Amino acid sequence: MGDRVFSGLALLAGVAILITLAFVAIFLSFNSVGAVYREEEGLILRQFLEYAYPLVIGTLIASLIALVLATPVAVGVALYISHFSPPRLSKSIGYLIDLLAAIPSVVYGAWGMSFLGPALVPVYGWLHQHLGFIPLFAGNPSQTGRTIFTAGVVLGVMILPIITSVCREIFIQTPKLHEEAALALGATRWEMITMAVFPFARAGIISGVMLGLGRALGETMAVALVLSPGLLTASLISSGNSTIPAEIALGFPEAPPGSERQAQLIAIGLVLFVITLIVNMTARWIVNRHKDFSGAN
Amino acid sequence: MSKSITAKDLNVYYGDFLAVEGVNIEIAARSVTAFIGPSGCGKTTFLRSLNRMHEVLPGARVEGQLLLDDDDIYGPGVDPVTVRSMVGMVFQRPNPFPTMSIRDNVLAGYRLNGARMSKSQADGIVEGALRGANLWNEVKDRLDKPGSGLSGGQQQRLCIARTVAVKPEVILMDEPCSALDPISTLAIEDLISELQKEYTIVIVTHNMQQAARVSQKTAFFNIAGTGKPGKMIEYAETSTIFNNPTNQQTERYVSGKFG
Amino acid sequence: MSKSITAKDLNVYYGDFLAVEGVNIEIAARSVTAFIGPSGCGKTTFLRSLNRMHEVLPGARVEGQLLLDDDDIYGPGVDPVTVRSMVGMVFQRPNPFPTMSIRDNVLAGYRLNGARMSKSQADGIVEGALRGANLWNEVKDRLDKPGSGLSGGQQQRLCIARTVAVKPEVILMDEPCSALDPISTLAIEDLISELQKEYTIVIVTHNMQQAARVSQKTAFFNIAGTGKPGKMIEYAETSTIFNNPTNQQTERYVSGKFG
Amino acid sequence: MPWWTGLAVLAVSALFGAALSSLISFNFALWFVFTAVLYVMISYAVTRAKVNRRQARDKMWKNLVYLAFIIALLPLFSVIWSVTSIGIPGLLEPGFLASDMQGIDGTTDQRSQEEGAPVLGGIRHALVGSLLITLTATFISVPIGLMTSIYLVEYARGGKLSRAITFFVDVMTGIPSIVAGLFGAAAMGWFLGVGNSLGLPLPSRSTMGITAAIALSVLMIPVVVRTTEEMLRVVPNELREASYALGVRKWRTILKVVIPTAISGIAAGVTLAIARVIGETAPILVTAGFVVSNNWNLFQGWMTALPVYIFRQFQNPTSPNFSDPSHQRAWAAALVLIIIVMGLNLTARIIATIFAPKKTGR
Amino acid sequence: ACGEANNPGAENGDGNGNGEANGGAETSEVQGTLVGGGASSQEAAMTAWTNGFTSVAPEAQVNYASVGSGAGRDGFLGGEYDWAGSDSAMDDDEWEQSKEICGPDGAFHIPAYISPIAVAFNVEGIDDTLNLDGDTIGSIFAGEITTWDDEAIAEHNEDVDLPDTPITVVHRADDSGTTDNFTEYLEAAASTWEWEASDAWPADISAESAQQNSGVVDLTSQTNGAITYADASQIGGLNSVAVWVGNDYVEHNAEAASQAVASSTPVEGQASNNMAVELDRDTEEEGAYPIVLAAYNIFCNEYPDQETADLAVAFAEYLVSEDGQQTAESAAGNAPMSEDLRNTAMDAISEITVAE
Ligand SMILES: Nc1ncnc2c1ncn2[C@@H]1O[C@H](COP(=O)(O)OP(=O)(O)OP(=O)(O)O)[C@@H](O)[C@H]1O
Ligand SMILES: Nc1ncnc2c1ncn2[C@@H]1O[C@H](COP(=O)(O)OP(=O)(O)OP(=O)(O)O)[C@@H](O)[C@H]1O
Ligand SMILES: [Mg+2]
Ligand SMILES: [Mg+2]
Ligand SMILES: O=P([O-])([O-])[O-]
Repeated sequence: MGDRVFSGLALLAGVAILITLAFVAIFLSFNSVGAVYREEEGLILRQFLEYAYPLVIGTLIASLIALVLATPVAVGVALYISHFSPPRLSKSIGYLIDLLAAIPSVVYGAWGMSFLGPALVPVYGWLHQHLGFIPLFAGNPSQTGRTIFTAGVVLGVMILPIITSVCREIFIQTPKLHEEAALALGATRWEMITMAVFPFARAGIISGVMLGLGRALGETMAVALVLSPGLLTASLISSGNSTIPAEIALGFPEAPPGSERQAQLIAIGLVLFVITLIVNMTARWIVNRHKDFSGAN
Repeated sequence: MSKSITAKDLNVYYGDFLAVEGVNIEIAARSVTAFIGPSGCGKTTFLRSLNRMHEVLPGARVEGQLLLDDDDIYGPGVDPVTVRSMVGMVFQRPNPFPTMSIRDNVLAGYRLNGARMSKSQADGIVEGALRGANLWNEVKDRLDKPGSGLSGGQQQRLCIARTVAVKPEVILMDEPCSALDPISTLAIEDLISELQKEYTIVIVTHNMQQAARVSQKTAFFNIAGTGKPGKMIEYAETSTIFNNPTNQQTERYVSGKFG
Repeated sequence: MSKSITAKDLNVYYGDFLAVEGVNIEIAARSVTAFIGPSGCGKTTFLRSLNRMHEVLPGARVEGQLLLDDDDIYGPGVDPVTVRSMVGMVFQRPNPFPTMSIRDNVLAGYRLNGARMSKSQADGIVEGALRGANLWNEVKDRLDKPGSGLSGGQQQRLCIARTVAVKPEVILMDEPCSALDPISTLAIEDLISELQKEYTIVIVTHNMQQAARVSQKTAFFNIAGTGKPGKMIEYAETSTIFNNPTNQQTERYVSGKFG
Repeated sequence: MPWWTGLAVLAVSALFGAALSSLISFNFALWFVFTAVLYVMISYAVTRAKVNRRQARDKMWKNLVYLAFIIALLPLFSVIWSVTSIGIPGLLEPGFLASDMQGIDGTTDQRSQEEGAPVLGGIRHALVGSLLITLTATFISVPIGLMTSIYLVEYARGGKLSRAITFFVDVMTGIPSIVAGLFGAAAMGWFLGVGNSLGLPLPSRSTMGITAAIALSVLMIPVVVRTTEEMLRVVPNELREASYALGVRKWRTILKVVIPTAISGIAAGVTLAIARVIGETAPILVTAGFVVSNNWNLFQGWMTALPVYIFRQFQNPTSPNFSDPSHQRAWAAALVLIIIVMGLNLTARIIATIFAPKKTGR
Repeated sequence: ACGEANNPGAENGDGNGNGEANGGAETSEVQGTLVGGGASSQEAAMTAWTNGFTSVAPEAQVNYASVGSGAGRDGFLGGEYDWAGSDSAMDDDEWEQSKEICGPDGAFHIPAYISPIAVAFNVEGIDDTLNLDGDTIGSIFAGEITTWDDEAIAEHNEDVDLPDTPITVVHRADDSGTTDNFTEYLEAAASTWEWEASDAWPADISAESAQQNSGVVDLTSQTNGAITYADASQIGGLNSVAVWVGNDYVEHNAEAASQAVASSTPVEGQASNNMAVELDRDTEEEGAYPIVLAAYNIFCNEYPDQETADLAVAFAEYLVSEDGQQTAESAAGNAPMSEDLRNTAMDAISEITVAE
């Protein structure tokens, strides 16, 4: 009886999520019709795509910068806490890093805008001067630091504690048995980590990274505050580019009710949805490929 | 190859708790030494201090001297990694790497040396080690399957194969056969006699017959009560320990034996 | 209390892999039955099918009939939980609950089911069970410490105490002593003889002396080769199996015995 | 190698780092970067020469791990510094926590900035709003999220439904917060419309605390599911089996064995989820509105949350030309918000240490 | 930091004293809560209004969420808000839609918040106003003039020593009524400006941007060589441009701004009491400052119940009252409505009724 109720509740919770999501999808699709269809002109898909693709790329660039910067640091920090720090201190150190997660995005936005951006201006100048031949550092170096790279760094700082926290929990769970097996074979600490800890934590690391990526893709306020949105450009050091959530947040308040602009903004919300979908599918696929060898046996 | 082990006044601690006290022992190279004694007397603890695995646990530490031939492995500047690659270990519970295939499990330690090897060389090592551990026939068709899919006994034999594959100088075994059936046990015991020709072997066992069968010398450990430290009571030729022990505690313990 | 067990044409599968085939066995109430056989022959698998623990693994299933007295425990509408509370189990590897103290581990069978009891009642159960498992003296001063701080042998005895504490009708033991020293083993064996007066006991063991000492009847399992299903080869009085087996395989296996 | 090798290498790296950085133009950031890079490289080279390649690699990775940790601390200290340096004076203004913004307008702030009068106004209403909304969102999301991950880990055996749930939970993590807000408002509006047309005694307007809580739940649930799922999965099967073997029902096993074993991870996940939403601005603004006075009722009237308060004070200062008081209030409110999340975090940790598996022995 | 609340207007909470602070003005009996939302441009003024209103009507409370003009109108049309604040007037479709909630006459606009938009800059070495004409402003914002010592600028400022600092254009990152009004001016007055007026800055001009007026002003203040446009009340210490109108350079000022609204063409075709206007950007009138923003407050002509109607009337009347306009001016620095405009507004408000 208890079992029935409990498993029923568990199932219900899962289904509730599906239903909510279905409603979100319906809400998004229903309200974005205006972006791709106009009564006079019929389908205007092309026009919409021209509007959407720079935003898609901008979103991906920002998230990619964030991931590339945050993942190695986060895994390093998690390892530091789980395997390198003095055991007595590891809890407090973990807490210190969690503080980063405690900082709301508005504050990150304010920090990125008033501190980080200006601090990066000379760096951009330097990069442009010495590496300007690489398209990434071409263009006019920003005088305000409000670039997609700054946004990426802020996002990186924001997702760092998320990835760290997930990785740390998993690293700590690595069975002592396996760690000792590696050590007893004469492995150094690092070799033990590659032999026992990483394989065990693989799925967890990917999971944490995806969680961070989800956050980075969907982060609104911080990006809106630190970026000078503009045209799509390959340059990371000049103003330009924009991300989907920032575009929505910046555009929605003034979008007239029922207008094409409003529909357009909701439609790119839907596009972001699809991007997350694809990103996550890829992650699942990577995790599942090695299911047989999962650490939880 | 193969080295002797000498412990001088070795105390082993878990934080403040003294688990094993004042062990003095000399283990000859190319011999098999058995540790026996009741549960909790510190056999595992002492064994783990022989290849510095003990210090892996937080707060765990060792006092005294432990010489491998003439080098104090606890001396200043000695790298535990070097110690452990010379002193291999098989654990009480089988612990194959769950994310590796059977083949990779066997090669795990060997690969650490970074030596490049051809596939056929690797195959040779894998087959040799698995045959030695009497596991080859059971797993030869599924070398690429995960090691965790094996039964307990099979897993333990896999772990033995893995340790042997590295060819250390000393092999420590903590109740390596406690999860094995007699046939596998026999094979392992044969393997031990085989290895003995080249390596120094220390084995913890609860099976006194096993101790009698495989070892030349036996150390008996005992503990006076909970919270008290374990001590080495007697260390002598195996036949002496079992047939003619000097110490009364040893006498009482071995005469409680079965069969 | 205490029930007999009858298996009729029992096949046990892991997904598509038939691990144990066609077992027919009758185990009398208030008796000790030993399962012996080489590693990987399916002793653990079959044992786990006796209290429907087998089906906990994904894809695992059982065909055939298994009667507890006269009730088919695999019959439609039978609740595996009821089965398991009647048929207790001690595992090959000690697995105390890491979140619980020693005391709570012993009481787990009650506590986890939400049973209410007075402190003195609980104390009684804890002491009784721990004494029975020969662990009381070692842990009586640290009942509130976590169970995972004990040595391997101590942990296993804790698990036995935990199972015994809920007073099931049948107790299944999967190599319960493989991590125990002889003194503890002796205590457990005594306990088994004690429990036998009231309970039906099935024990998997690699130690044939142990089988001979504790069991009235013995079942010998064997396996023809990797990938083949394990089968019950012979089932008879323990003395018959060890001294005068009918089957040649059994003969070969038990004569390879030691000591 | 002698014990002082590390120090020597550090000194050498710092020296050369200083030299190199002054080649470009000396500043501390550059110096730090050069020193770190040199330290990692030189100690690798030294260990490799004196000991062996494997130890050198071990050393290098160890240094990199330490470096990662230091790098992670930099933005932390930087952010904390910017928040506290302005926030603490704001927090120390008398009545900051006890008052709301009722009666504060541009002239009040002008007086503060020009005449040095104390900065009036506070965050009581926002504090109340944030706590109510976030707690409600937590009460909605944690059971749903936890139960879902229990379904996924303990009950579903890789069926279609479970795969669909996992997949869509992943998708859900990517909903931008503003979209969640719009959805929350639309959904509540629809629900109230239907309810009112059926004659149910429901409020007529959807802008209220509970709507914000629902919108936040949309953001929170996937975080809870993903983290707790991961934590439940690493609970060893041995423990579940031990419990089943004692005749314990599955749901009790889950509640009493699996969850307690995973509790520290779950607590961390929930904290993460709370931290994720307690700082949200956009979805709360469109669902709960923005007021200057206190409101305890989640089901009636508007509410302000701390991030909304911070954002408005920051972006639209109460007095556009005398924005210092507003900025001070904003940073002080940010500081309060951080302290709250830290407090939650600490609570989660205490819970975790009380119930966590005792990790002694092998 | 804990302890007593420090709010100056704490009396509203406990409902004791009233309008004293207001110099004994009449108090109103209306009660209840009026909610509205929309344009952020009038947020500072609205804060002052909602506070001031409590001293006029102690039993009443007014909430305003500055969610943006579009979202404000959306909420108003969806029945979520009792009134909306908006930088631009409803189009005819929206007005038709407003009949659903506002009865047959729909909703009407009151331009209660009027403010000039300043063209503000931060250039080291220029400490005073600069003179510019529409064409030059257009070229600067289009990115065609890139340094401050450009001839086109020098032409208008013969006695200023212009540095060769590069020009950084800073515009609003968010869609905004301010942008809409500014680009309307450029479209009308600058031949060099080839884009249509819109809430969003033209996507193909690459420049710096920030959110809200405070954002662009802060960014401009931090960046040497930056120029931006922002609500004149919010530019703080920045210098601003005097714009060539007719035959002289005109600095932004309050009177000129409200005059611009009063003298512009009313929008036809909506409710009879509608006050939405079409601002005259290319005016040649002497002393007029053409870059003006008027934020409307949109009310219903018909409210469903007496209480809301009374509240709406009382609040709207307070907004346009002399007292209300002054309160806003002192708190937000905007331009008060002219006398005429206020009277027209009072008449319009008096037409608010209650549905049968
Ligand atoms: N990690 C640990 N922390 C603290 N005490 C421990 C730890 N591991 C073991 N002990 C204690 O140290 C003592 C010796 O334990 P050890 O495991 O060495 O015994 P053993 O002789 O190997 O027993 P067994 O035969 O059961 O394996 C025991 O009292 C045990 O409780
Ligand atoms: N979870 C599993 N999935 C698939 N096959 C399994 C699983 N567990 C065991 N097997 C296989 O089933 C067969 C029987 O295994 P079982 O563990 O029952 O052997 P056993 O007789 O208990 O061996 P041991 O004495 O080593 O414990 C073996 O071939 C084993 O590889
Ligand atoms: Mg041991
Ligand atoms: Mg078995
Ligand atoms: O009033 P705005 O903030 O949209 O310019």
